[in-house]
Amino acid sequence: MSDADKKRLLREMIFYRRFEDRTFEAYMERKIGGFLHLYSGQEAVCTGVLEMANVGKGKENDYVITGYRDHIHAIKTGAAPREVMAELYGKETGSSKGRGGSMHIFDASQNFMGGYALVGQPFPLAAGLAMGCKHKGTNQIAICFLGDGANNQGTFHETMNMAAIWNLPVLFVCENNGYAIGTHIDRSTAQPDQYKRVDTAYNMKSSQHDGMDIDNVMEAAKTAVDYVRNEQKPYFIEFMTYRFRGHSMSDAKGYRTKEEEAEWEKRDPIKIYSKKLIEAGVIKQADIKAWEKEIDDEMENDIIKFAEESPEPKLEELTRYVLDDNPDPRWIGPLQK
Amino acid sequence: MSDADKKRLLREMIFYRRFEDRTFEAYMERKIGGFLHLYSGQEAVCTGVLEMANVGKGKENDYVITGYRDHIHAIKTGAAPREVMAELYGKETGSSKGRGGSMHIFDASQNFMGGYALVGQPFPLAAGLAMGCKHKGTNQIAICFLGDGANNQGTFHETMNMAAIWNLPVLFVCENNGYAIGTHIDRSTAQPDQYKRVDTAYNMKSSQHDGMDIDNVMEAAKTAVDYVRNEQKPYFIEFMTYRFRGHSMSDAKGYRTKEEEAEWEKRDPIKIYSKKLIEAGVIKQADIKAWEKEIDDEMENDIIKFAEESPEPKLEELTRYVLDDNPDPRWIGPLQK
Amino acid sequence: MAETAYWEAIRRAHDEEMARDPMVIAMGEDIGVAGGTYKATSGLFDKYGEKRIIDCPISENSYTGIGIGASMVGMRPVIEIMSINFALLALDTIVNAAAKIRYMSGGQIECPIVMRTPGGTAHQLAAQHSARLARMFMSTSGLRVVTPRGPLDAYGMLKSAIRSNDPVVIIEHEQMYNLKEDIPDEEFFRPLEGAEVIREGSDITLIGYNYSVHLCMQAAERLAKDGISAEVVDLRSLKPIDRETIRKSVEKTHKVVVAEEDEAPVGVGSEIITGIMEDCFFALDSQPVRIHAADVPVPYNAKLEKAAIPNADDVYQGALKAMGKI
Amino acid sequence: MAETAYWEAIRRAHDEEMARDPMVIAMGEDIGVAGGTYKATSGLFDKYGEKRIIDCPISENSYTGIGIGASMVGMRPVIEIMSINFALLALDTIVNAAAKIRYMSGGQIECPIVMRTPGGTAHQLAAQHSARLARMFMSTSGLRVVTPRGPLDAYGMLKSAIRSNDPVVIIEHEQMYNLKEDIPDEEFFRPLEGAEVIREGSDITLIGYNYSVHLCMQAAERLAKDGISAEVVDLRSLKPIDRETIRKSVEKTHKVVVAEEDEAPVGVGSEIITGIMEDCFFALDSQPVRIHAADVPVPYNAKLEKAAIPNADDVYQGALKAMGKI
Ligand SMILES: Cc1ncc(C[n+]2csc(CCOP(=O)(O)OP(=O)(O)O)c2C)c(N)n1
Ligand SMILES: Cc1ncc(C[n+]2csc(CCOP(=O)(O)OP(=O)(O)O)c2C)c(N)n1
Ligand SMILES: [Mg+2]
Ligand SMILES: [Mg+2]
Repeated sequence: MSDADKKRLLREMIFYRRFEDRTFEAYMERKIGGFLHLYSGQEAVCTGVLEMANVGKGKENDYVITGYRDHIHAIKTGAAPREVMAELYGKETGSSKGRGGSMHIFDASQNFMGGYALVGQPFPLAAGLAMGCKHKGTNQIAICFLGDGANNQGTFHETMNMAAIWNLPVLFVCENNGYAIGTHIDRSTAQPDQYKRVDTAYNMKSSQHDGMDIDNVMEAAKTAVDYVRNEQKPYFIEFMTYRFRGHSMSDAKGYRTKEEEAEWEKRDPIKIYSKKLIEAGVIKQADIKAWEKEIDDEMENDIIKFAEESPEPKLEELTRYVLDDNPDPRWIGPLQK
Repeated sequence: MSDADKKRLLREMIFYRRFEDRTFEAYMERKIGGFLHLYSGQEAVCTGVLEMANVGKGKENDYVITGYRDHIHAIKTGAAPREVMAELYGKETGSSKGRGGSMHIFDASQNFMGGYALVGQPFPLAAGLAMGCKHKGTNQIAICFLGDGANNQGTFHETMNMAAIWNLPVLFVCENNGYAIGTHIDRSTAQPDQYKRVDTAYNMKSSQHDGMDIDNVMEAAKTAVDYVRNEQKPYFIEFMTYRFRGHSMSDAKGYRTKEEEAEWEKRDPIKIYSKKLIEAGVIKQADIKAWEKEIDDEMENDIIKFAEESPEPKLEELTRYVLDDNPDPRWIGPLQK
Repeated sequence: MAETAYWEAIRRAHDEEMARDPMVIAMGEDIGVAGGTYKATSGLFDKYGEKRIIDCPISENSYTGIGIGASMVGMRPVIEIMSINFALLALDTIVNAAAKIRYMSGGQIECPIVMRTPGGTAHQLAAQHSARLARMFMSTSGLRVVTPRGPLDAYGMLKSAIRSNDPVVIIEHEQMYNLKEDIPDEEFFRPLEGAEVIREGSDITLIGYNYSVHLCMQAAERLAKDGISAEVVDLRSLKPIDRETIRKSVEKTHKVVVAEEDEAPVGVGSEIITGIMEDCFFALDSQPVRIHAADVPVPYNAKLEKAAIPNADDVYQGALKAMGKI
Repeated sequence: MAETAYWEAIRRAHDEEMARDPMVIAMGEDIGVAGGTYKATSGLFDKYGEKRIIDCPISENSYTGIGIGASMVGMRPVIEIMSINFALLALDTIVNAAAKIRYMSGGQIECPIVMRTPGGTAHQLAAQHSARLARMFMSTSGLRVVTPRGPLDAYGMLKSAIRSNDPVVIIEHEQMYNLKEDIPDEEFFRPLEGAEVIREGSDITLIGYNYSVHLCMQAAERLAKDGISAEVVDLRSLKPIDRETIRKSVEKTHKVVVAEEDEAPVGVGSEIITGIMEDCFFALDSQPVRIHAADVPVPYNAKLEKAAIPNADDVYQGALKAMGKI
């Protein structure tokens, strides 16, 4: 990987952190409503995995799908940050035209197939996207990011089984941050090592990796992505990570200790990667400072400004998008008398 | 095991086979309606497993629950055959007062907690029964018989996980007859060895055994039952077996070969056990003949007669048993004005 | 024109659409090698292969979800759920995913999926195999719900459903798969919207859907013998409901009976009657009558079952009541 | 008497019943260590331990099923489903098991289980977190469905539900957990059946349930200023529905508005209006009015959301319409 790419990756992660922090502020100012789940701490997983996949190329992208903690996955796949922010602001210019909000970012132009609020719901949808790719023979794959808690849903089991017997090209990325809201994985899950839930049980390839060091993530993800694309089979990859903030805005985090948090913060993916790049002489501390400034500027003068100034959806369009806008009258009634 | 017990067991299996054959005849005569799923071929599993558990002792029994193929499980647990037959005839004297029919045999007096038609639904119910036993500290366990196909339901996964983390005293008995209706297990299931779906995935004890030789079944079941009762933990036991008839009455069995059927019929559990007992000098061929005669007599003159002659439910009682018959007026309204 | 059974009509629609469009696939339990519980896909496994006629494990929630996912990238899966009783297991993905994805994505992504399932009582199938449940689907925004009453609609509506870009739930009926009707040999479509007056009359309107429309027809014939001219309306689509056709009929007859096979509370009957209240309250000159099942889980015993489920005589009696004759 | 918040009332009911009867347990996601999303079980984990306040994995279908199984052997589990949106995942076990086991077993086995879940829109939670869905439960034979409107009922009905031998679904509301009311210090029960006239009036009847009853009260106050005397009926129980109380009120006022927060087709409103047609058709002297949500998945944008969901003004306008004032 070129130095330029390394720099870009670090800058991306810094941007993502700032993006989430800024949404937090906007939430506090009541510019954003609903539930807001931030990704801070887990950046290396999404950034590293998608770096190894086809993203940012529009309709040629691999298909990406995830849960409600979806802003960064959308952006890394190719969604414009300003449109994601506008979505959080509920604006007509938002990625989902203000209809979806934080938990439901969609960008069909980049094959970002959405964030979903029902835990476990994306598993089968992802397998279905993969079935579509395979059927059409496009060589695209589907990538599904979900948390450790989601693996306790029945859809996990049902989907792993079908993905395996039907050889669907889908990569399941488990972001194991140790908690489902306030419940620690050891209290909810008989097999805490998530990758061990799929190997024997479904004869599916799987592996577990550190998710805080992006180099590590990329190396593991490359193997997995290539396997899925070339073998046309599913793969389940688990990354050990941590969310630095609460589950969502109202979370007091009473279920975890300050010590545990401090321990993980030492492993902040941005810190780890910054240190590496500085030590390797790829960047200087001053570069980071400069980026932070640039990012702040972009955030306020482009992203937030766009979100603030964009129009809201029109009230007359309340019932639009429920069904097909322009159905073919031959098959959609009314019945001819 | 005493010779008397061995004889009893063989006679039981012969009785079960005849019972199912007789229901088939009654179905053809339109005395029985709805769906009818027969157990012929799998007798050694239910008979052997429950022989090792507490059954036939009324409210002290272990709790037993299963799917729609439930007549024999009910009888072996302790239900009166004539009441099971009366249920199939839809009579008020039936085990479920004619409300349930073939797929829903219940006998609360024997802790037979029902047959269920929704594939996979009994998994969590069984774990709940076990939770009740554990909570009350009665030393009873719950035993759940289900087919191989049921293991593809989400409830399988969810329940295995909870049974394992909560250490519930439940024995899951998988009757692997290779088919879910007309679909062979290899076409539906990524891991055909069912016991391998739970060991690593849920850290649960599990094992696989021949299900046609009742001695074999009993030996394996004893270990499993004792483990569940003594360790107060779940166990998943798989028996390889075969159903000799179609899935239900309308099944033409076009999905399997005559050769396969012939191969398995050689391993008929009744033949195997008869042969063993004859060879060991425990019984003579003539004993079997005599039993068959006795059983036929009992079947016609007691069981079928009872079913035929019993009254039907009263029409006025159509809406009985929907809710509690005698609710306490303090908490069930109507609201005092 | 050829006499065609309901199941054959469905099979033909699958076959033609699959031959035409490689994106059309079928998924469900036992639909392939075994040919489908009601033969709706028989023979198609051999013709289209296991990649397009997909036998599914017993995993209703997720194979429906997989179908939905595939539909999001342009495939057109037709999912068979063997019985509507099992559809509850897939309700989350139908209601929370298929029905909402277009809206939540601001119109970017559509789910052109078809879910077919028989809903209704048959003969002594008991409480867990006798659900009707149309109400659970028709109350969900973002879905279309239709109930073909015979081979003509079974064929023509399935073809339309496959081509429609909306998620469509087709509710069939275990007691109708062998029903026969002449249908044209040439390809045709039947629209997914619009109720149909299938018998004209002037004294009273009988409204049904799915199997209950046949009860209405039988009742109408009997009423004719009494000199009462009944108009019969087949709703055909439960979502959206064609209130206009109902209104016109009620404004003509001034009396109405709605027949549903389901338990009454919060059902099709209540929606139709309330719609009439809203649209033409003053046109009615007698109390609207709702015919429905008893509010009990369906019993196994044949007599109890019969007492629990409405039949043509119940509709007939209801009509007499609305006519003030009893 | 002490001023008590809705969530505190639920917590108190849990606490008292658990102290009294060792068979009472609570199960749900995050209800133990974390104290419950709406604090309904806060503090109880420390008091009763992890065997009785059971934190569940994200497996709605099966932990509800486990609770049902436990209830079959005499335990009295109170299941919290964090949001009614997630309850669809558990609908099979609720509708096909809990509701039917008593019947299918001929009365031998009962399922004294309580399922609590908030149903309703809050603030911009969008399509997958704004379901109301009361209709899906109340149309099932064998269930009881209640909607406590405030702390008094929240406490008293939960206690009754725990003691009842039937499966009871309690539908709460995200916007009501902080609602306060004085409730007696002594133990009391509120029955699971019966609607309640919570405001007497003579000109028009406003009928609501769950959150919509508060909209009716606000509308009634505004109507009072216009000189219109509105009676407000809280349904309280959606299954069974107390048709008698409704009939009496309608026979007094001759006009009716039913307010539901849900989308209309096949909802509570349609059932109530149809019941009125059946029970006292001729008592009405104007068209019954149904106030309901727009038939759309709930949008995220605040203005669209507001437009989609009915408010007190909508009920007020509906009443004016029923009164012939607009
Ligand atoms: C079906 C369903 N059940 C419960 C919830 C409530 N809920 C939202 S997020 C969450 C925890 C998910 O944990 P995990 O999958 O580990 O993801 P993380 O939040 O840690 O990224 C829960 C229980 C939900 N949204 N959907
Ligand atoms: C939820 C659900 N899905 C589908 C069915 C239809 N069905 C009834 S039995 C059966 C096959 C079950 O196979 P298995 O679990 O192996 O049991 P077996 O019949 O072989 O004893 C199916 C698919 C059902 N009853 N319930
Ligand atoms: Mg997590
Ligand atoms: Mg089987």
